[in-house]
Amino acid sequence: MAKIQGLAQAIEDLVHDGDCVAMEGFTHLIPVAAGHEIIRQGRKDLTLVRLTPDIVFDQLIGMGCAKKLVFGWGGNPGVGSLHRFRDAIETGWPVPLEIEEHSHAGLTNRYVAGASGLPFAILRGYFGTGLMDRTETVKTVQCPFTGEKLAAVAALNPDVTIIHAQQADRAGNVLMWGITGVNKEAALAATRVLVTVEEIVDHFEPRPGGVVLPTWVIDAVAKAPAGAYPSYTSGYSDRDNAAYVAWDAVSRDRDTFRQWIEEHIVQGAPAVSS
Amino acid sequence: MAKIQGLAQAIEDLVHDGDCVAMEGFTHLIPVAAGHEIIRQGRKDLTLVRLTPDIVFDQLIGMGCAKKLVFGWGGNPGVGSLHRFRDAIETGWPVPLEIEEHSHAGLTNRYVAGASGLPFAILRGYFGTGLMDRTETVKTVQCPFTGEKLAAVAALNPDVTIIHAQQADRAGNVLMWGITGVNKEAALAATRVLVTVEEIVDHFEPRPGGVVLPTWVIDAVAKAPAGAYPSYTSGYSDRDNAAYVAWDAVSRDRDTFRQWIEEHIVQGAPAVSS
Amino acid sequence: MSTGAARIEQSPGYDPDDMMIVAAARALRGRRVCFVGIGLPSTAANLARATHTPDLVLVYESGTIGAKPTRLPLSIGDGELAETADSVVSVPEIFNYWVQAGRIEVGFLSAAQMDRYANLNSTAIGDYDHPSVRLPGAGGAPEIAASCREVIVLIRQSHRTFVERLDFRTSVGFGEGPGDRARWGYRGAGPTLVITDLGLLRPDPETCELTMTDLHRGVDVDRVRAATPWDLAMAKDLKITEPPSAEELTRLRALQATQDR
Amino acid sequence: MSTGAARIEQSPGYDPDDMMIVAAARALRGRRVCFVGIGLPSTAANLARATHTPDLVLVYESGTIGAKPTRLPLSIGDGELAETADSVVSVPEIFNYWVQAGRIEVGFLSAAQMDRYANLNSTAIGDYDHPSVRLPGAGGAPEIAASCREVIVLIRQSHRTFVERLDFRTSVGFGEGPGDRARWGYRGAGPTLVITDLGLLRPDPETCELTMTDLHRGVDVDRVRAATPWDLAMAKDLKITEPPSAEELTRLRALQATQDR
Repeated sequence: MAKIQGLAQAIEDLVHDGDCVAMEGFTHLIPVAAGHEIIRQGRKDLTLVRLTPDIVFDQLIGMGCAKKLVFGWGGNPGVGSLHRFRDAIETGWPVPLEIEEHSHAGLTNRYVAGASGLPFAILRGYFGTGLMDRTETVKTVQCPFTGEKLAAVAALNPDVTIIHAQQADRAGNVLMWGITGVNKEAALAATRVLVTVEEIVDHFEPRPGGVVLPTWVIDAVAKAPAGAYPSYTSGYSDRDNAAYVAWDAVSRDRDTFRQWIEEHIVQGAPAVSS
Repeated sequence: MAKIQGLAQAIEDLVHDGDCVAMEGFTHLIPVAAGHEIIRQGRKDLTLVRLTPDIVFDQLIGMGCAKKLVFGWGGNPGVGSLHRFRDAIETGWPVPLEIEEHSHAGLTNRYVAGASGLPFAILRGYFGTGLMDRTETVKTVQCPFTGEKLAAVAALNPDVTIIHAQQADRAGNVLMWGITGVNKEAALAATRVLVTVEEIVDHFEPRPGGVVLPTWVIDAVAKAPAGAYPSYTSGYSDRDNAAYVAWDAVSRDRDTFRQWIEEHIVQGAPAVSS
Repeated sequence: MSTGAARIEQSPGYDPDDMMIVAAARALRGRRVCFVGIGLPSTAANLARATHTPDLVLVYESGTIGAKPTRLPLSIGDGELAETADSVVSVPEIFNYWVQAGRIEVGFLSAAQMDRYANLNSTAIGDYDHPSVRLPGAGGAPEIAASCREVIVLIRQSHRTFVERLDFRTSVGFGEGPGDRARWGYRGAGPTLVITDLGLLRPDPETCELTMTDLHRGVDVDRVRAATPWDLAMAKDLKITEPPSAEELTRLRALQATQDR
Repeated sequence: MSTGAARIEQSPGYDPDDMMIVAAARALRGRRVCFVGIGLPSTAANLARATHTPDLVLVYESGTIGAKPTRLPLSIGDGELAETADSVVSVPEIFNYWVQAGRIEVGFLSAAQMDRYANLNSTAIGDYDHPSVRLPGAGGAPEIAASCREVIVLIRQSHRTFVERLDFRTSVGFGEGPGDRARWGYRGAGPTLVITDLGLLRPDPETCELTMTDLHRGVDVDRVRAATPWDLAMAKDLKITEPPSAEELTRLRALQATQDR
């Protein structure tokens, strides 16, 4: 059953140095506030996982929280590069960053296998690409019926998955709607689950497209209004596109970046970028 | 793009002697009216597929439409045996019935593989059961990462899948809600898809739990109000439990059964059993 | 069928089915998540909700998670379940994400035949290709047996149901004994409790063979032995089941009455 | 960025990006289902909807099927897409049931590098372990390349982008030539059209090597050869692309204006 906690306490309880931490959110419901709390608490040696690492991952990487990144596409969506991500890979600053990269379908199916209690999943993909040789969690299986060869990806079971959602009720059940991406699978694959929510309500209204995660598969719920900012939360807030554009300039320079983090995240000023 | 057709025409166009025909509906949205039309049109040598064959499958089997049944659990839910199903397996009446049986999870994953364009799916199951030796679409694969052995089931791609749903719009998009079981997967796995619906509407209202199948994966939509009777269609009609109970007596005796079919299905009297 | 009326004449006010249901409901005390089929298991799980474990999460194979039915459902896909559930998911999701992943604490099974290792037959009596009785088949049983963290079997105890050798093994208990479940890759503990009309059986921790641990009130060892074709292991400290309490029976009758609505 | 204002000074009223978008939109005429990324593909697909193919079904990787955006989305997961879609499904479902199963007729790809068999690199420039430029990576590209029934590549033509040898092969065109796609088990036809700022290329039916089949108006063969590091195959009946029509440009400007809202 989910505990309803403060975000700082929840991160302290659930995220430890060295953990494998998935923070999902496919362009929507991105757990930015939780990422900032991880930076504030100075976690180290994390293996960070996300299909589409964007600004908050750039921040975590730039602050040296991660020793490894498991990902599919790392960019500032609609803007360009992630400069801290690039700096870490290209020059090892501030700490070397090991990478394990997948196609989106491959990493998605790693979560699916993890959520399903299976050791692997199969897909048509990877053959002919350079990813096959670079990624140890991709291998080959043969269909026992047709003899065809298919790609196999190893199950991914993060130590902790963090997602953002619109609402929790007082029992700790969680409701999200809109684009929910791979949030359910990432949560069900994990050993521990933290959900940040915009709001805690007495009762859920049934919603078209609503996805409910029951409290008994969640460890902690923490209220984090605007917790996906500068991304959006359908029904609560819009994407601040200017903040994405502004991040490009902030993140290009190491000192500007550190100063921004100090000011907006460490000092606890509101984590808004413009 | 789905044609909106009369049910008789749709069955004539899409269901041919010898076809593999999946008719799904997990205790809800069962395409009974479509099954009756198949009986009226006298289809033969069908391979019928369903997780939970119930009364309408008993009727199809008893009328000799099927040469083979692929299934998971064949019974009159909440009542007892399917007597025509039993008679066909135990004595070969009216024609011998080949069976291929699975666990629900196994047959479900055959559809999932079919819908995913994969030749097989994997699951934890079958080992230790007698099903493994009796079912050729179950084999073993080894995990290339852990060495574990898992069950593999062959993809199922029916020639045609028939499902029942609440609504279609005039473009042939389909909306269902409530318990949708394996309907989406069965439809997406098939070469051809027929959906019977309670109602054709101008526009869908967004529904909590609503599942939309777009028109471009459907071949035909046919209006069949109360088309799941005596089962239920959430939002339209309740289950007629008395009809399930009554079926037990009707189906025990071959002559009574044939007379009932003649009267209620062949002669086109409303297909109600009590 | 007006069960209440028929049963009230029976001394002491309950019949063997009632005892089985009440014993099953008691076994759910304090449990969190339970996978439910129609019939006795559904009644037992809802009785547990109505008595000591109101927050018990009921998961039905049709995809309804956290169903809170106000009447006993007619089928595992009863509309009442969907309407009262926390979440309704697809059947692939139920099996892959919820059952197989080991999220279900207790699953119920029943069968036509059971052997001493709690392996079950719900497929056929007689030869598979020419059965004397063709049963409904596996359904969700193999996965419940494989992956629920524990399984409770509800079965009447007689020479018809308790057999030396199954005609067909539809779902597994402990196979041929220790180690089989691990070899198959099954993560659930298997049948930790068998509830019959005569008493309760549990697997021996060493041999996995079913051992009679409790007798229902009024049942003696001779009757149990007579109902069992093999030399049934008996616990040294054989307990007596508490008969259904007045409250349990009242709640049970109220539940059963909802089915006649 | 006010694209309209900057471009209007350019004779003849459109720039190479406009030409690429218009050519891509034209290639969607009469198509049914298209998988769309952000940037030129999204603009092209929405231009096709706004002109000749209003019923074109747009599928975005975020799970939105049949999105009908009234403004150009800012990301593939823009709320506008979810709100206007026929159906919003999970990312696992998009990849497994919709892309991999071959339900998408046309998918768009872009890349930093392309070779003569239309294999693409969007991973890294330079050595993989010590790249001079680390690019975003694969994302959905490998599956689009593998399983969409056809792929259209949008890429500028220069010695930087057209390369003899990719630094990394992120997604496949035709591998090393005929037979490779079949050997990998990929069911899509691969890149049937490459749209550049200079013209159109299509794979040779025999060799799979990209062949220049159309030049944009004002581009000559020498310019194309100079932009391509290998001895580029040229179609015998080289065609000239029709420049964007007034209507196409008007609709395109109207679409682009929605992004400034």
